[in-house]
Amino acid sequence: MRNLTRFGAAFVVATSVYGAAGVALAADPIKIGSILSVTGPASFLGEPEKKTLEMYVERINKDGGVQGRKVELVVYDDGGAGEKATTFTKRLIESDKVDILIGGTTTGTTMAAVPLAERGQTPFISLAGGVNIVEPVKKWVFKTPHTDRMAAEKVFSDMKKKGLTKIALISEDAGFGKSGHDQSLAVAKNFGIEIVADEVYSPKDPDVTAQLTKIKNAAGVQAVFNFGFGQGPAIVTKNFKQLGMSVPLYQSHGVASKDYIKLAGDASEGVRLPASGLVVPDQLGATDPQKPVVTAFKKDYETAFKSDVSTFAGHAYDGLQIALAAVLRAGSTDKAKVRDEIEKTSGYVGTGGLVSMSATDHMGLSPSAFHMVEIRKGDWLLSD
Amino acid sequence: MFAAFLQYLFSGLTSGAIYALAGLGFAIIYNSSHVINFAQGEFIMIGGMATATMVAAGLPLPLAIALSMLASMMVGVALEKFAIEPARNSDVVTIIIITIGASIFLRGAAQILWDKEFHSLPAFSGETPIGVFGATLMPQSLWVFGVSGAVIVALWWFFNRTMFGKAMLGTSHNRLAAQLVGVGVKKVLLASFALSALLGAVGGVVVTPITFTNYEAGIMLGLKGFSAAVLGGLGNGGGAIVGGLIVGIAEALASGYLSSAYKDAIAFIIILFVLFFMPNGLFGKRGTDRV
Amino acid sequence: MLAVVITVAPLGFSNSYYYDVAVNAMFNAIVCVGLNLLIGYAGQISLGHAGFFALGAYGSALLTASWGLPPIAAMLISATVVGLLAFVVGRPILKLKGHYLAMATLGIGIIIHIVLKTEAKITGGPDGMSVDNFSLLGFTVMGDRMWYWVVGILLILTVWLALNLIDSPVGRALRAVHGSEVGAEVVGVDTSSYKVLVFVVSAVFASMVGSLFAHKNGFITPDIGSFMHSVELVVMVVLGGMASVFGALIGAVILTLLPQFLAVVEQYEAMILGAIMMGTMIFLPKGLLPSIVSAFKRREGGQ
Amino acid sequence: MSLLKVESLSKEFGGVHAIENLTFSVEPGDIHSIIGPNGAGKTTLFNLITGVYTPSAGRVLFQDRLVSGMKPYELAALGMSRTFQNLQIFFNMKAIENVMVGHHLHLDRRFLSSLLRLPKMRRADHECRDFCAGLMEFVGLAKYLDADAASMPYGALKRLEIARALAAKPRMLLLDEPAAGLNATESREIDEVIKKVASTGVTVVLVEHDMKMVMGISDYITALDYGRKLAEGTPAEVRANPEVVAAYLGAHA
Repeated sequence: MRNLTRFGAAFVVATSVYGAAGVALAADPIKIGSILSVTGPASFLGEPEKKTLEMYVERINKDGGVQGRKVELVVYDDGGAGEKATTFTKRLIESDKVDILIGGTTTGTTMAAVPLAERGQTPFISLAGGVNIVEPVKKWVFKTPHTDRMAAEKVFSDMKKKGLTKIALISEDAGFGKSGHDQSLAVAKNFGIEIVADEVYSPKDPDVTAQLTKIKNAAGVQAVFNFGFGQGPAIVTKNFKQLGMSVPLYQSHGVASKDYIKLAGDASEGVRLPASGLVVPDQLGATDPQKPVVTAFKKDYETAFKSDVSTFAGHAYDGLQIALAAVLRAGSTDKAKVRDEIEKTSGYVGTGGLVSMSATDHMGLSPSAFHMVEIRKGDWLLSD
Repeated sequence: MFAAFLQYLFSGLTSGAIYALAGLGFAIIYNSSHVINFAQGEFIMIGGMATATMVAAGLPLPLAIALSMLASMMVGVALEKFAIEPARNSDVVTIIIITIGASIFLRGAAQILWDKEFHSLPAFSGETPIGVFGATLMPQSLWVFGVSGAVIVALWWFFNRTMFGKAMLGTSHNRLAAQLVGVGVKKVLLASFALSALLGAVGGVVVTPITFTNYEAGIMLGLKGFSAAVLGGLGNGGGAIVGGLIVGIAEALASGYLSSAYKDAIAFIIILFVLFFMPNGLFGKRGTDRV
Repeated sequence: MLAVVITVAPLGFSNSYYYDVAVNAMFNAIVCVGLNLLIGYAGQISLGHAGFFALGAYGSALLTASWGLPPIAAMLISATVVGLLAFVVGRPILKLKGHYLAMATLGIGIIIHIVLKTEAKITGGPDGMSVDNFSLLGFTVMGDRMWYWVVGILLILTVWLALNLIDSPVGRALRAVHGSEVGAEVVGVDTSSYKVLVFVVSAVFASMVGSLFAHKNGFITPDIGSFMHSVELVVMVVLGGMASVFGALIGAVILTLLPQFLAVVEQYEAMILGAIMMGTMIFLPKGLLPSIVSAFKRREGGQ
Repeated sequence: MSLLKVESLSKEFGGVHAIENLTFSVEPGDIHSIIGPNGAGKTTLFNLITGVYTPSAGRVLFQDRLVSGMKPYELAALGMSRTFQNLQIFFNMKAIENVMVGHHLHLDRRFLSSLLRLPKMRRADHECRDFCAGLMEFVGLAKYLDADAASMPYGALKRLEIARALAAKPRMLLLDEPAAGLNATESREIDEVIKKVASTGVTVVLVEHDMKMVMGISDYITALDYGRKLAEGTPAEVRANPEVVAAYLGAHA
């Protein structure tokens, strides 16, 4: 039934803000098209992404646009379904004739849109985590968030530092968790880590103590790593505590929002996870170049929407900034030129970290973009 | 080994009791109208979401629960009055589509009225796990069992000991006969929707501390509740409870001993096998067509 | 008439997005015309047909990608396998009635969905897999316009076959199963075989469209086999009109286009869609087309 | 040689005997009536003979062939056809199509021919339609040829079932209360139809409450009570049987 609600659940967001009504514009607006999962299982990622894009487009236009050109934003909701993403991407390219695509909340919807962006020769900045989006490199496709592989590597290096070598994986059997699970398996041995138990759960399972009991009884488990987003990780965390498991629990960057702490409550105490500087702006060093950027973004977001900032909102912000900076440098919205300029993005300080792209790296984030944080007394504590 | 088994069992009982509560709502409406209400999961969602937001806004829990139950009941009554009643004589499939439409409508409304975030409620009796032979159980699970049990008893009393309850059962067996003895079929239908919406809200409140809730929470609960009700035999409240527990326990044992990736599939395979041999579910009435 | 509509419609299409939506609408229409044989004519429900659709799609994707089979062969092999599967599961489950049948078909669909999601090594898991173009005898179907004409012809063919079938001994037997199973049995209709037959036929329809959809879309995820997609298909049939070939077709087209129109109402979209579903079924319980046709007849009769 | 033999037939429903140790036979060409008060087991007997129910014990032979346990559609192929007390009309179809379904066994039933509707098939369908229209006229439904079954009155539907059963070209036709719910004129018309059917050589087995009709047209009668045989014989013999009279008056010996 969910699909029906999303069944093309299309939000054309009429956020196009033309200055005073009726005033003829000097130039055509810069058209940005966006497919986001505003409803469906990934809606709590898609929703902040959409709100962020709208807020900043409005602000940019109020400030006079880019090179005197207004920015026009068209958003469609794919409901998290790859097939809807295909149709809406086609609509954006063919019918709305957008200059740049930003979006693809999930790896699945992004991958569904990739062939169209390539064929339509339209620059496409994805907001999804899957490493396969940019590996192998696709000419027109870029992404802003850290990859799930980076998250796994960050977690494993932290484990290694603490001497934890035999661990258990528990992951959600939907897109994000599944892909994270596969990447974790792939990179574990580079860190000398052995996966001794490997369990999954469905996104809407009310209880996962059965899976955790199996992990608890597996011989020699020194730590547990959970890959997933939504309410699942919070249930894992609560059940973990219920079973009295005492080994360290690691989460992925998928739970880097205050909502997770709220849902899991006291059980989240001591949980460690990789996250961008955005969740701990005050704890960043005074010389950290990210500090002013994330502090400002956090303030903007939280004043505008009265809710805690999420890293997913940050991905959208970064995507928009990178795209508009490329337009500025290219001096036009010629798709090929904009694409080249996005690829030349260098030293951009975003909410996710320092971005320097190249012909072989269409993400441009270094592993240092991730910080290890630990949950202490219901708040994030920077701990690396 | 035994502790692990017991833990799987507890895990299954916790999920199963939640499915059972959802299944009961299907059973009540089916009993008096032979309608399968696919918006049942949304009643549960409304109960959970309304209570969670009211508690977050500072209302005391009991008051929030009472108001949510009232709200859910009103939604149930409105659904019956404006959507089911006018189509009472239509095909089964037509009514199924109406209730699916209603569930989409209610989800859409919930997403506007509230938001898309997950919400929770504090557990009623704290979060200290109870240890039993090396396995643990959360106090909130006991609440779910207790409420399911109490609901069963209350429903039994209502359907067997009160005039109106008996009349509702009578309607399910024979509408004409019920009308003859002066029971308004319309009133019975309305009451069954009100009752199952009320029950849904209660279910939503007790399960939210375990599963959390958001505007889409009703989808999974609706699906599992339907499975529980069909497995137990439609129209049989006790059957829905047993069905829910079987599904929950099957899932937990499957993830414990077989494969957690295929646990849902295994639960469905069990349901299919039961239906192959018992086409009316475990406790469903055998219908003999008179020709 | 259908042929005329299909020929004339593109005049209003200003770019390939319109063709894309039209092709999707026609894909759905073909599945629904097949599904309507089962639901509308034979009176059996299925909440699992998206599973067969997905099996066709993945069958084609896998057979062409890893075995290098030509798409047409992949499509036929997939359809045969799906047909066999439908035959094997159809025997026992079609003994069930009403909501129990709904449950059983739903279970089958969900099991297929879970397998596609879980066997990531083969299917690519929840993130999906990409599929090559469709080609036949060295001729490749590419681009939305070409797909439009190919699928348009297939739709006309499907409608023609469905209309044939309904007005034939087999079709009458199917409708008799809906009317009264025991009534049909005593005049010699082997009702359980006919139920299995129509179940298999509708599953094969879904599978073949799934194959084409995979090639056309170029990318598939397991969600095309989800329970929600099955429900969508049933809603298309019922909303358009059960036991009406053109009703199912219209239902499919409307419910494919509706979201594209509802795109402008932002978050109210789900509420409006739900309200439209409820309203249609309350006021036109037989579905759009049959209700309109009978209203028309009544008016003519009255004058 | 009897056309139908029922031997020691029994059927239990949850410990209650609906039919108990019943034996009788039907001769070819007869109009053979089964009578008895409400609940005597007449309809159950029909359901057992036509394969809708399976017997708990005993057997049924049709044309000297053991048929108990066979499915209704298999029995139809052997030449058995019936109508129902509770109408089993295909309300989703036209009246003539109802009758055409009855002719199902005599048509090309291959899926591909139906799908492609080849000229041969089209011709056969046309002939079938004419044949069925003839049957509808035969039972007096000429004016309902193009009607939707759902729009027809009760009396007409009763006859439609007879036409449908006849379209199967049965050797034996079982009619379950064909006159129930009909007024006197309609009853007489049905009466005529049954006689006409019998005159074409079709054996008729009749369950009916209308004693006037039963006594008027039957060649032979079997009377049941509580699932057992009470009496049998010609109408005159059965009418004179004190047990039958007692059963109908409710005063059991």
